[in-house]
Amino acid sequence: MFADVPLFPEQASTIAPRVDAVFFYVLGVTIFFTTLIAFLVLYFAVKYRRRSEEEFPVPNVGSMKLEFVWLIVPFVLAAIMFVWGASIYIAMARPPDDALEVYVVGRQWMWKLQHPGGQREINELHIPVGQPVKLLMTSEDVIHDFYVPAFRTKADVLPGRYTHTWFEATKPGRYHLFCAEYCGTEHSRMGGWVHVLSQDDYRRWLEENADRSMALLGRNLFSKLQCVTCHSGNAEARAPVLEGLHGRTVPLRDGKSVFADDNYIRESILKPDAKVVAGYEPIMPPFVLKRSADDTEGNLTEEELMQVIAYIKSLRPGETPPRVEESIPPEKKK
Amino acid sequence: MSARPGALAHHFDSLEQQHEAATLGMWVFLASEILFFGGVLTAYAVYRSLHGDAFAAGSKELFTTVGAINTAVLLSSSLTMALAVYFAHTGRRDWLTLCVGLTMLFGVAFLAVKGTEYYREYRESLIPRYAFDLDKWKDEGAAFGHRVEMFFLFYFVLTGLHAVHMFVGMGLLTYLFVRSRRGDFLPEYYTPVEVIGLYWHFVDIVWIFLFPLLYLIRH
Amino acid sequence: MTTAIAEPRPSPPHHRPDDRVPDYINVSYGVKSWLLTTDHKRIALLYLISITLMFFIGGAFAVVIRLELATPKGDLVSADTYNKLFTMHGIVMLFFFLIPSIPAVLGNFLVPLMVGAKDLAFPRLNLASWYVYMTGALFTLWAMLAGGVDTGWTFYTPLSTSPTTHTHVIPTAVGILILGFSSILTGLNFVVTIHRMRAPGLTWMRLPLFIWSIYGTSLIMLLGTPVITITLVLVAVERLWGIGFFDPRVGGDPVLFQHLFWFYSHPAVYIMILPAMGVVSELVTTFARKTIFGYKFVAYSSMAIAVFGFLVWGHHMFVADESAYAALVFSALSFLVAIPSAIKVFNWTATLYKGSIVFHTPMLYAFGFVGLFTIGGLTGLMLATLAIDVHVTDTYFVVAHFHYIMVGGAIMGYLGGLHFWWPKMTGRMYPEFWAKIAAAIIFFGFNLTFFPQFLLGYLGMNRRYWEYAEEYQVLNVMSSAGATILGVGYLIPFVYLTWSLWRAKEAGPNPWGATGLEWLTPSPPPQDNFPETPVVTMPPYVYSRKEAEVVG
Amino acid sequence: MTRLAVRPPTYFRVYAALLFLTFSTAAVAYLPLGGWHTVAAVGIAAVKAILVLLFFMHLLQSTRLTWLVIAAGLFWLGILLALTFADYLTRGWLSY
Ligand code: HEA
Ligand code: HEA
Ligand code: HEC
Ligand code: CUA
Ligand SMILES: [Cu+2]
Repeated sequence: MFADVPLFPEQASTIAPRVDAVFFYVLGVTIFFTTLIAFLVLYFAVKYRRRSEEEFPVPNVGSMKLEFVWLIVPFVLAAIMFVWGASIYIAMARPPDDALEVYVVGRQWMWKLQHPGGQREINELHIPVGQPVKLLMTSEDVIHDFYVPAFRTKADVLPGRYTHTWFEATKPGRYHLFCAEYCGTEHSRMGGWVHVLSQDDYRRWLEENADRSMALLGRNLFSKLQCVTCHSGNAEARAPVLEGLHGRTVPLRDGKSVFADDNYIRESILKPDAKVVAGYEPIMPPFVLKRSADDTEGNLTEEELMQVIAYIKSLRPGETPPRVEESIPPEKKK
Repeated sequence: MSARPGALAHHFDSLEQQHEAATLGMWVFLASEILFFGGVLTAYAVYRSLHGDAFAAGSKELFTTVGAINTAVLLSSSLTMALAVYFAHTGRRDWLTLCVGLTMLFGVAFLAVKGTEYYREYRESLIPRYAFDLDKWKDEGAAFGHRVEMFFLFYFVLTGLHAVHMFVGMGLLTYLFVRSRRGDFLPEYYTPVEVIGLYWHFVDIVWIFLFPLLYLIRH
Repeated sequence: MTTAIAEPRPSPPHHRPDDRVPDYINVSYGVKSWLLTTDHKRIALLYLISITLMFFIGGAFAVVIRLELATPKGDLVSADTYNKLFTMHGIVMLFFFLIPSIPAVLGNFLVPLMVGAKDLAFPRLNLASWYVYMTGALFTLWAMLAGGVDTGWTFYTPLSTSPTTHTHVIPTAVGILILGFSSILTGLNFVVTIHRMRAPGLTWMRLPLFIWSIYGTSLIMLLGTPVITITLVLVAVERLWGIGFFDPRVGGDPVLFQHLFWFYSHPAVYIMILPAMGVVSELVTTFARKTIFGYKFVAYSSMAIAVFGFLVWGHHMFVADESAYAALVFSALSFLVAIPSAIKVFNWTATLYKGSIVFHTPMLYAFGFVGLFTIGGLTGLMLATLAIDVHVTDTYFVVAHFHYIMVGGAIMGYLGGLHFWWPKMTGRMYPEFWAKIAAAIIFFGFNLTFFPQFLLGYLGMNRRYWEYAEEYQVLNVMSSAGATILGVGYLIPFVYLTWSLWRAKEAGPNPWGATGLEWLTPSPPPQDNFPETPVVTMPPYVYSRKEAEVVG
Repeated sequence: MTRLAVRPPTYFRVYAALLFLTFSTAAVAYLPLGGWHTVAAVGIAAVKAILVLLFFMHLLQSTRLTWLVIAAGLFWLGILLALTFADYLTRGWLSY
């Protein structure tokens, strides 16, 4: 069981070994002084234990020389820590010019990432090995923090401005991505994976996802299935605006309310009558999952459903596409 | 040491020690107060350095003359307070009572003027968020108006905190007034007058800084 | 006038309680005589009861936290509940337990005694401080009962000001703000007392080191606390008004909040550790029968910590988008503040050299303090190292760092001091056997709880996580197991100290053979401490008047 | 008791000076000083504060300790301002 308890994190970026090196230096100093102090205290305690009640040792006079020794030695050791740590920190703050740029938007409680080629991802990041990647980050609400332990990189993501960080992965693989700044209820779930791909795999991934990122596919479906005819950007329309729905608490007709997570959205599409939003009529037709790709009874596949959901999740204020006026909304079958 | 005077608390050796302790206590408290106002003033300094022109625009909305007059009123109250301490020291009870009374009067005057200013700002839609006329600055862009709003936040928080201190001061002065009429203070013992005086002067000094920082921003 | 030299040998316990002057405990009776007392010693006991209660409340929150974290999935409590738990754990433990612990209990009791005064300079203000403390505590407890608060003890904006944070931010903040006044008033009382009420002959260089450390602590309380007070006011204003200084919409900057918050909250960690250091200086000298090695260095290092402590707050913001240059400055200054701490540790160790050492429980706690504080402090240096902090900030590494210092250091110091002065405060000895057992359990449980957290942190497990990745489970289970042992360890002293009030043997004025003016008084001391103001003629910690008899 | 060396005529003179400075600080705000308005305004305010401290608050007759206490308050405010601005003034120095 203990065999697979990790005790030290993987090193998967160019900066990681450098961070670990200075860490081991400070660790060495720590172990040295802890052992020294512990040893001396115990040794003195035993050696000079009181042997009789009448024992009165010579008073201390102190020693200037010693005082200066233990003033200067720690000072020098600490100065090394500072310079070493600072030099790496400066390197972390300055991304190389040829870095690939990825845009990151944090919000309660998900990461939205966008590649220069338009590929969008949620809570996942695909990057190539051996290529510096620079993240340009901002938040839609509170402070979050983009943290990849295997890369030893971390940077806060703030509302109202851009922050940045960068790294260069050295090993293909899958690494934890965490939100490290406490941001409310689902802080501990605001994470995902960073996939480091070989240059070839990365190119393939880019091609597969060019214009076909989940949300983008979902966007097409949103028009194709004519969702947009009812769910327009207009708050006065017959169906609720779906922008920013995910993560919100939705008041229902029966006075209860529901937290709009993936499952709720899924249910709203497949069984619209199950939970009816306050202020609307239950006119939305249920959409049916296809049992197989060529099932004509159904409307959409599981994968397509995920794309629609991904799209709804990515919808920000003002992003609902314009309504296609000609089309007639699908009706609920009586 | 002769018999213990009535005003001497049990744990002190002499009135001298007691007086020294009380004044030191007040000074230490005032040092702490510097940091209390210092917290907001630091925020003020940061944002003023970032949004200087918006702060200047906000400052222009305030009535400099009224602010200056109020400064004078508060300085006058400091004068009468200083005189009160002097009369306590010299044992002139009636003058002491009069000066404390005058100080209170100036204090009320200051707060009254401040109140009318607040009312005027309300009428002119300068209350952030609740009644704030962003359109006044629409030529400078939407963000600019919000920064002016931020200036007014500072205006209300800073003057508000100052006013709270004034109210506390008024309470303390009332206490002095009652005790001095009762004849509690003697040349040997007037520590409360001196200590409360220190507090009052401090509140005055705060205003001395607030006046230029809020009313006189030019850019 | 008496001459104030303590007999440096244990005095026999008092056997005839009848011929004593009434002590401060039995000078008057009834609830009213306690609730309206202005006697610093009684107020100390009022604080003792209040903070003990707070410690167990905070501890109960910790127990649930550790239970939840025994499994990777969030299965015991909901995410919101968990977030409230660690927030309230942090708030209760820091503001309502650790910050007042040594200053308000031991400081209140000892400062007048140690400087040879009859009371603190402002006894009524002292009582008022306790009431203010209680008001703040009740406010916060009420907020907790009403549903709690989930912003983390750090109240970072915009999370704390966001309308989507529905919890009781304002009442909690107001509770802490009220508490701040209590801190300020206590600090003020100490500063004035130490300046103005020292006994004749008690020069600064003759002060016990505990007084020096309390003086440094008071300085921080006086000059730091007002800033957190005003900052919390600003947060409350922003929440109420719906617009505020940290709001990006009006050009505000959330990072400014962090500056103002840490301007107090970093120095506040020295409010927690300095008094414990003072206690350890007393313990080490008494139980080694030695003058402190390098008195001036230890005394001035307290002042250095108090002052330099204000220069380093930015080390909590290395990844928070403060400018890289500011980060460099704050990192460098953080190392500077480690030097005076190092001086203390080395001087304590050197004090033991050629001492005459006994292993009474307080001394065991002092040993524990020195070891665990060293680990906690040196891991603080890792955090101060910029590159390392980027990796471990907001992980369990930080959690381990501060628990090592606060639980391993400060609480050990507090327990050591409590045992040491328990005979003086209550007139009774504690049971030595049980005390040693408890100390051992606490030491073991503590390390088992918090050592695995260093590993977890470096592995990348984030703090304030309700759920965590599977691979971290084994270490978490160890930590949870340790916490259980630690909890039991803390219950034991609670039980036997309470028991000792009625059943234990009487202590006598100076059971340890310690120096210091407080040991000249009977145990417990009479209401006015000293019938006549003592006169001091010697530096502190003079144990070896009988140099002729020195062994070795 | 502290010896009060200050007598009413001094108080009135100080008061007159304070009023004059209040007037001048308001007047200075309308002079074309370029970027120096803030410096002038805060400078004058500092002079006024010092007058109040020295005379009204009897700092002149007070012990060194009192001076020290005020100095500490101001010094700590200085720390707060200086290190906060160490952040704000160096932002954007590092371009990327
Ligand atoms: C009592 C409490 C206490 C104390 C005394 C300290 C002491 C120190 N702390 Fe700690 N700290 C906390 C409580 C405390 N801390 C808390 C609560 C947090 C988290 C807050 C939160 O985010 O919730 C924190 C967080 C924290 C951080 C931020 C971490 C992060 O969030 O990223 C940093 C970074 O620099 C830091 C550094 C230090 C340093 C350098 C010291 C130094 O003062 C330590 C000095 C001591 C020694 C160095 C040991 C003795 C010396 C020797 C034996 C000689 C050898 C010495 C040398 C070689 C120099 N602390
Ligand atoms: C003085 C300060 C102090 C003290 C003493 C403690 C004590 C303990 N802390 Fe504390 N802790 C903090 C200050 C402190 N902590 C702070 C500031 C934070 C950060 C909060 C934040 O992020 O905002 C924190 C966070 C924190 C976390 C991280 C939570 C997270 O980030 O998700 C954890 C997790 O293990 C933890 C555990 C413990 C444990 C096991 C103890 C143990 O030492 C406790 C032992 C005590 C007991 C177990 C009580 C004994 C009593 C009983 C067992 C009986 C129960 C009683 C009744 C029900 C009547 N603490
Ligand atoms: C005939 C009009 C109509 C069509 C077409 C329609 N909807 Fe709806 N939808 C509604 C109405 C009305 C509601 C609100 C009442 C309810 O909850 O059933 C709603 C509710 C929802 C909700 C829950 C919204 C909330 O605020 O909680 C989701 C999600 C949703 N629809 C998704 C879709 C998707 C995806 C499609 C297309 C695949 C679609 N809808 C097509 C009318 C429609
Ligand atoms: Cu986002 Cu934590
Ligand atoms: Cu710190």
